[in-house]
Amino acid sequence: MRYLSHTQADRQAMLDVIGVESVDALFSPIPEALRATGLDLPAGLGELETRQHLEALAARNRIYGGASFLGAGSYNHFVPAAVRSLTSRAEFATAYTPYQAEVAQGTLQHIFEFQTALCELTGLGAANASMYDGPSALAEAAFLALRHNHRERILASAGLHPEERQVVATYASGPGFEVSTLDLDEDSGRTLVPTASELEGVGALLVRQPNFYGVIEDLRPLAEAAHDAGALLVVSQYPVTLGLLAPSAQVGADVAVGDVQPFGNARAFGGASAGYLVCRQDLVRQLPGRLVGQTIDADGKTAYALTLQAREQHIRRSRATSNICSNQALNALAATIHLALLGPRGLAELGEICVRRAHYLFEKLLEMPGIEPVFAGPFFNEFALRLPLPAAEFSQAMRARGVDPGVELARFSGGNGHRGGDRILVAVTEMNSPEDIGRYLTAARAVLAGETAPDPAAEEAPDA
Amino acid sequence: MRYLSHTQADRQAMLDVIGVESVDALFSPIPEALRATGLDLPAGLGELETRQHLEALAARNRIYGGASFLGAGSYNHFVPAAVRSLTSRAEFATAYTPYQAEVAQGTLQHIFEFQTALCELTGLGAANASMYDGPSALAEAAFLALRHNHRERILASAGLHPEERQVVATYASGPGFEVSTLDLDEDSGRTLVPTASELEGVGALLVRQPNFYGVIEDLRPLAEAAHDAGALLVVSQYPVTLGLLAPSAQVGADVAVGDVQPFGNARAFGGASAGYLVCRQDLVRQLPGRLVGQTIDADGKTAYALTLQAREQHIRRSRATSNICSNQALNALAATIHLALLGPRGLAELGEICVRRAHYLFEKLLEMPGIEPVFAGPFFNEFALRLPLPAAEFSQAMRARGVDPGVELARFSGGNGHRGGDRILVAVTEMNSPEDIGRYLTAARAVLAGETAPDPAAEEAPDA
Amino acid sequence: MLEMQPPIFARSRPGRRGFDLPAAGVPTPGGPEDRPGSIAGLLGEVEMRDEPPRLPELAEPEVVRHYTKLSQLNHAVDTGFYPLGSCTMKYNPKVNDELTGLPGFAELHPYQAVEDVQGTLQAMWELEQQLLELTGMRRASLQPAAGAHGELVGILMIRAWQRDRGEGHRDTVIVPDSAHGTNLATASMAGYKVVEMPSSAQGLIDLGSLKETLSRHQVSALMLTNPNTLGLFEEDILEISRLTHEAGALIYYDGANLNAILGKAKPGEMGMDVVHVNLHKTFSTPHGGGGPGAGPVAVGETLEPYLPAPLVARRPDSAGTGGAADLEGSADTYRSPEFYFEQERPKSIGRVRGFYGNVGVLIRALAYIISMGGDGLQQATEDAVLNANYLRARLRDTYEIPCDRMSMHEFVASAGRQKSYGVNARDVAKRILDSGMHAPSIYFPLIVPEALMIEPTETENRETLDAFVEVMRQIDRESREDPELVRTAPHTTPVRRPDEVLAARRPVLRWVPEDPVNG
Amino acid sequence: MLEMQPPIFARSRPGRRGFDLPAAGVPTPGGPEDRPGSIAGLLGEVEMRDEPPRLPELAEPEVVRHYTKLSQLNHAVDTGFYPLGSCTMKYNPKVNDELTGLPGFAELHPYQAVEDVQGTLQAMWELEQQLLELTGMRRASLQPAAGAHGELVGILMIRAWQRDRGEGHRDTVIVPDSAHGTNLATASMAGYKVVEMPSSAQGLIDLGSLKETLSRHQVSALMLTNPNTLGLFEEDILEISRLTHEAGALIYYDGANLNAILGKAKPGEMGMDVVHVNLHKTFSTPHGGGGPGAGPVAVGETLEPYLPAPLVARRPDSAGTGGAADLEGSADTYRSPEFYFEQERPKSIGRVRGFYGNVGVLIRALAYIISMGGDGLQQATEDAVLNANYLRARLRDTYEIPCDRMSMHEFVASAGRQKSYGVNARDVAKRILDSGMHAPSIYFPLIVPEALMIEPTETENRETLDAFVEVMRQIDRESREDPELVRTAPHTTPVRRPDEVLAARRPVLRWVPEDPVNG
Ligand SMILES: Cc1ncc(COP(=O)(O)O)c(C=O)c1O
Ligand SMILES: Cc1ncc(COP(=O)(O)O)c(C=O)c1O
Repeated sequence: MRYLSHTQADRQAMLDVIGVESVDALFSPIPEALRATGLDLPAGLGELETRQHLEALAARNRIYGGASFLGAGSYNHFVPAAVRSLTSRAEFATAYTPYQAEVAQGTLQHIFEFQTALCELTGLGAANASMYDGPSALAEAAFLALRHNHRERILASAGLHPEERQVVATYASGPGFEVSTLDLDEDSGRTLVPTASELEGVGALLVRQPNFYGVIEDLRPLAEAAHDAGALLVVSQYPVTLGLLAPSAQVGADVAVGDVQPFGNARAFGGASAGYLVCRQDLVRQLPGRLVGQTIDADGKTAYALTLQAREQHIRRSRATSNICSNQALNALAATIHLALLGPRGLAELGEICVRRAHYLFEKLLEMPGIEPVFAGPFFNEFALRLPLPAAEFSQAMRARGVDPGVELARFSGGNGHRGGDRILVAVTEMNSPEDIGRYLTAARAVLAGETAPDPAAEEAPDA
Repeated sequence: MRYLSHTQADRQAMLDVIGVESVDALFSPIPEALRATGLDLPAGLGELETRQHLEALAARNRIYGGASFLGAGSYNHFVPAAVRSLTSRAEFATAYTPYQAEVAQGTLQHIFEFQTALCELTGLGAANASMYDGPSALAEAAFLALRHNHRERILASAGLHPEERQVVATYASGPGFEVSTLDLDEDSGRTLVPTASELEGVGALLVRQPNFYGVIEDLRPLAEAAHDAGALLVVSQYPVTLGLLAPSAQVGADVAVGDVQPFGNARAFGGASAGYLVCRQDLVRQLPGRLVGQTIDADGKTAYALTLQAREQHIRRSRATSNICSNQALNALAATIHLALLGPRGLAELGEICVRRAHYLFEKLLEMPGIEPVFAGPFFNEFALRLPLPAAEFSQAMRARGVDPGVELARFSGGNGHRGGDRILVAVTEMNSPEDIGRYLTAARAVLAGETAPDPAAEEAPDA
Repeated sequence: MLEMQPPIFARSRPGRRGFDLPAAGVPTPGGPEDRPGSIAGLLGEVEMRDEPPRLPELAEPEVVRHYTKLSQLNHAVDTGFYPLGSCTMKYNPKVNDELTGLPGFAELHPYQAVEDVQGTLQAMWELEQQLLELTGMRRASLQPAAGAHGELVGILMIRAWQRDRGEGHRDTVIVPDSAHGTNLATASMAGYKVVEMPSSAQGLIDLGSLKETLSRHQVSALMLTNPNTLGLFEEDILEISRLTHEAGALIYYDGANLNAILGKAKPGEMGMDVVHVNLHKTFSTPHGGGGPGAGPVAVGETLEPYLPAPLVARRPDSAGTGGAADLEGSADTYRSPEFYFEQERPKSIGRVRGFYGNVGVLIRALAYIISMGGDGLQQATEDAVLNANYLRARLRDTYEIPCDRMSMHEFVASAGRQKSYGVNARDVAKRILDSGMHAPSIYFPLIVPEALMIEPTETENRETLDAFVEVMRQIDRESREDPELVRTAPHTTPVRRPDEVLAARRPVLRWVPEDPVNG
Repeated sequence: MLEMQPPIFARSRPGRRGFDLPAAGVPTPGGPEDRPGSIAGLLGEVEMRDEPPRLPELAEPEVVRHYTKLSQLNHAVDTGFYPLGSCTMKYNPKVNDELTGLPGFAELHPYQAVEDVQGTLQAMWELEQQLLELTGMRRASLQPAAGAHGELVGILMIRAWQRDRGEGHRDTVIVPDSAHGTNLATASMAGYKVVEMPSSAQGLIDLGSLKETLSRHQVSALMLTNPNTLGLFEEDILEISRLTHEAGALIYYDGANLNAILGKAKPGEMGMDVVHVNLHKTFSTPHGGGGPGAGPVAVGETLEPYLPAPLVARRPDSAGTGGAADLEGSADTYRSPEFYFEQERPKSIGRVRGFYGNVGVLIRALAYIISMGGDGLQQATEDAVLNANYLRARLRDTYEIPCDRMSMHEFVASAGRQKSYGVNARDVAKRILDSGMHAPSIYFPLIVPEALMIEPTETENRETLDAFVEVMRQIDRESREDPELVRTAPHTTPVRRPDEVLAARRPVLRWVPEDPVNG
């Protein structure tokens, strides 16, 4: 076994030091009745064979490259090689949570930088070191709000991602917090501003920006309504938009959450990436999870350390703000590095490319017979369409032509996905080149025309 | 440009410090007549587009995986992930030649370890820090021998790799050393022991082990003949054999060379890997290239440094033992790490697998009508066959079935390869699984039977 | 040269960039007349940013050097011994990182059609089967992102089960006083009251105190760790299980310490109802400086209906071809590839994160288990336990070992003796750092004063263990002869004892350009 | 903790292993009766090893930790400033490493059929075209593995050309005394006598001395570097070229310093006959602690027939489909894919290495050139020259600059002034190491006493250059105030001034178990 170094001679010598006869003696504290007799698992494989097994699995997955137009919370953004190169450095990857600050300044400082970057993006005052993902960050943010204003009701926009809504509901089920829903305007797709009575007793108003259907919300009136009712506005965001759209604080958010997957983290079937949670400075003692603070060391040098730990489980135990212990530090690092490479201009440009390409594809698709937008509200790089045929059929026919055309919305009405429904959610990023978009259009036209045989050769170049 | 950091403001400020008006002034030493006016190269591409271009190129290559049976100096051996992980560490990869020993102990020590490993494998006393590749190491070894015994003739076995023979000839052309050829026994394929007159004035006898046709040479009589004539025996080796075969020194080699590609270095279309050159301890001052020695530092601590530099170009200039400056340090490191992972038992086992699989395939192929061995001598994991059809035809038909069956020997009789000839050189390694071997046999049977359509589904499992 | 670095924001210079983006390359449909083709025009009535966020502006080489140098300030498993108790800092195989990075895994979108994701579903399914064999449980969810997340899932399942049986009034979770903080925090996050039970003198659960607590409270669940945080196996586990179940409560088994018992004992056979497993501990996935981890949760019969949805399932009669023919009459699926998601689980507590879990971590763990095999995992456990007991035997002379019995994969020493010379556990830990090793966990578990919780793991060789013993002995000597040296340690690290009080009193949680400290 | 490590051999313990191999999995045909199925039996009459080689025996975690810790003892471009003159230690883009590692490139065997290797052939062809545009030459061989290897190719081509014209008696190569050692060693390796010409007071080639040398010797070639090793452009280059050619000799252009002139001047237009290019310098491929590099050689019309074979060629009328139809009547190829090897070049000097070159390095360079583009390369040159002149301007107060004129991408300072305080160039260099920066090249070129050859490269920002100036000024101050501090530097590195005299007098070139030094 290549990962173990003891030889039998080592083992015997060590048993002698311990003063027992055999390895079995070491396990004497385990009652006889429980002593297992081996494992029903195959013998170990060498690295070559392990690789062959996993490579065969990877080959069973189908990768669409730039011809994938799926979003809905996981986006096809470019990850620069420097991000992989740096995050794979053993000093980052094989370290633990920075409990011994003196030998963990690397981790502590990059978390401090992550916190700073999130504050800059959102305009809010305090970010933590990361959460498991966007949805769980939203649930924790709702709890934060309820702790702050001592309430027990959560009002959730129908524009939340269905899965994040479910996560909030699951978290709320323990303490029994109530979660009710705020509808969308049928025309624009924007969240309707809640009335005072809807907000009665509500501690947290949860809104997604852009919302699940891609529509950019107008947050100011929602914030006002929430604040008038003594509730906090919690915004769940697609952070790429923050290079162009007004920062969260400016439009009234008290807490902002999201997932940094678009920054430096592969889609990886949905994980791992990192959630973030940023709040107003005055709410900092309600933050869940780790926080890094800057301080000075015994010699007066700038140094970093975990701070405000009295909020955390290992100190406060049952009165902690959350049970979170391990978070997603390495994924947060990937995001920090990617943001440092992008800089403010890069982030804005990235947003622009996404917006332009998405709007181009949108306009072109609307020219096709029977395709209609689901909502009229403004969108960034993702939009929902109504198709003249079942979405599952459309998707299958498109995939036969090498294009994964978008997420079938019926997937979220229960079941194992896409049965029935004519709506599809399409996302466009910098990875979908003009040629990929042309391919989408050609394929869609063929599918709508009822052509059966895929013709991978013919592609449409955009008339740029 | 993402690799450059100056802004226009930076540039202006720096020009001010220099005291010139414009960047153009910096280039004033270049005569007007020579001043280029731009470059006829396309505009730079972002990382995403650069990646797309190179990925498209990589996709134009065909990779056979375990179904590749090509050797002839470049072997399909497994490279453990730890090798890639460690050699890609920036501290190794982005450092220069260790001129400042105090900040290069990492490089210096791993070279020292490489030297040690090669001495252990060959049984010889002194190895250098690496050469460009096996063939150029052989040429340098021949020069070393001629320097040592002040002669000007090289006698080269016909069992050398044709390309290494060519490299020796090219190197020899400068000073005008004579290179003559020693034939192989037509039956066994082993190098014929040279007569005294053939060895007249010869300074270096060059032999390959196993030779180009895979035949394991009997080195002792060759060594004796060489030594009797005052020549040195230089052996060019496939180092994987050294886990099982007698060490070079034991059978009379004075100098051993080879390429560590099989240890930790990808085939990569033939480069980069690293050549090695090991010689008898007493010849050390004739060694070309860098050498690392162990010494002590100002505090008496063990330390490493480049040593015996008086042999090298930067000190001895025109009287250096070679002009080599940069070598293949990172590839040598890959080999050292791979050898450390393998250890003595692993290396022997690796050889065993190769031998067993090769001999199995060999026996099975000989059962097929019209296939015959070219030579009767013993072989390790590579063997030459005579086919009942043109090798080019065989290869093409096999490749249509997904198997790259071996190197067509006609490739080495000039021209762009494989025209005519019925001989093929087949190599088998641990990467060619029993299933791959079965696939080879099934395909070969079909090709010999004159079947036209490839049938990738039917595969033959070895009757193990 | 290990030198502190300025924050990357302080390195920023306006106008630099580390990234070149492609042109949009498509025509922009007209916006309003006054802003044709502009982004604001495209977006319509949307509030835009006035000023760009103050992200750092740097070229790529500057970014690479910054983070390379930051990395060098870290201790890590690959750079040295890391006997941090309860954290299982074992070697993280390199090949697993590479395999997880294969484009077939890394570039998969979570909502691709089920027939396009068979490879990853198979990987998840295989891992689940392996974990079930190792824990002796019935079914597992791979969704939780870490151990604590798994705990939350487990406790919410228990709560849902109890409400289903009309016992929603059970409002208490009990934990031993040696428990990890996450256990208590989890229980209260799920709305429970938490009662801590004092451990016995042997460091184990005291049966008398368990009985009493069970009778005095409306107990919903007992949470325990076995081996516990002292590294001791709960010898009365079967009795504990019987008593708890008789009282109508379930048992949550914190499997963070599973490394101690692979192939030796199974929580399922101990009567445990729900177990979480830390893939980033026992199953060798890298900790990443604090994550990502993964905390799959495995359950027995009672809780199976409550697992988070979706679960990965395999069609029992599948030919393994991954074909796309329709499967008639199945409520859960609409096609018949070999693997699929079981979505409709009416009693499920629901999701606890988006998508399906930290899939990249799952794949690493699968590769690890496949590489080790059953025998290898058992050997790993044996060596982990051997290493811990070896260190315990060799340190016993110089350090107090409060519960000095056969331990499992870790044990707890105390700096109590050294305390009498004026040196506490923190001082000992800091002084260890000067030797190029990491310190043990300190002041945990809470029941041992001046605790030093030592977990060597199985991937450390004997030479390293012996070197650690030497360091510990030397520190003991120093504590007697020159306690000031220890009290002011570390002396060789890039910084020394950052002022945590200051950090908490005046929290500086982000870089601000005006801040003179950051110049 | 930067600590020296024992040699990996000293860490070995019998019986450990870091690698698990698959079973052979095939039946073994019978050997001789007495050794059926044994390896010795399979191999037949072959002398086997009596004892295994003493390679280290270690588990994978031990190997990984060993080399991780070794790596930490290195300074590298990614960890800090590296102004090593003549070596062009610029940033090595990470994406290029990844691209070279794509299986489509990395797993290609050099003897695969030409239609199976079109991608790599295209990459090589594209790189050749780019290099020709940058150098102004006609054709290039990508075979040489490094700069010196390229020099050998160049000089052997010149020799072959001269022999062809019946001038084999020309036995001399001339080089300026500022030349890099490889130039001289190359010439003598190719069987030439070497004559060194003294440089002019300005540090340039002295036309008078050139004329005289040309007339006094049977000159075959002049080797020069431009900009030369002082960082100065040979302003009389056209005249040098005319004189040399008139004398019947050719000029070899050492292109190691091409970084200074991309898009600004082309060797081809200077009348150069052959040029090598260091891809591991100007074209950003990593140096790897001493290699691999690549030294493509580009030639003009005269030498084109002599280039090493094979060359990569592109069928001019190719449709780019990579089809495999036979091409009638071509002597060089037998199929008609777009790219192919030109093998038959009757005047070729032949190969200088196996296969085709350090292909992985070539791919990295291609990716770099594509990323930079024409404008980017020109900007890189401008910034490289700007940085060098900026440093020169800022250091001029404190250090002598023997040829203090507009320099190109590097310049040579001298510690002559400091020498008078008892501190030499080596001492200055060692003291620089204490600042976390690398030292310049020292004592080279030979014509400058106490030379400090400084090449910042274009990928360094101004802050780094300013920090270097501060360090240099501080060392100057120290030289005056506390020369002992400088003379005994470095003080903060893992080792200090290894004893090179001892190393050479009693060479220990390998680890031996008996050696007490290694414990
Ligand atoms: C005993 C125990 N339980 C639970 C946890 C929490 O695991 P995680 O950090 O993955 O949430 C830990 C980790 O520190 C632990 O040691
Ligand atoms: C001017 C000059 N010429 C030639 C060389 C030799 O190049 P290489 O080390 O690649 O052989 C160098 C490298 O140090 C150099 O600086």
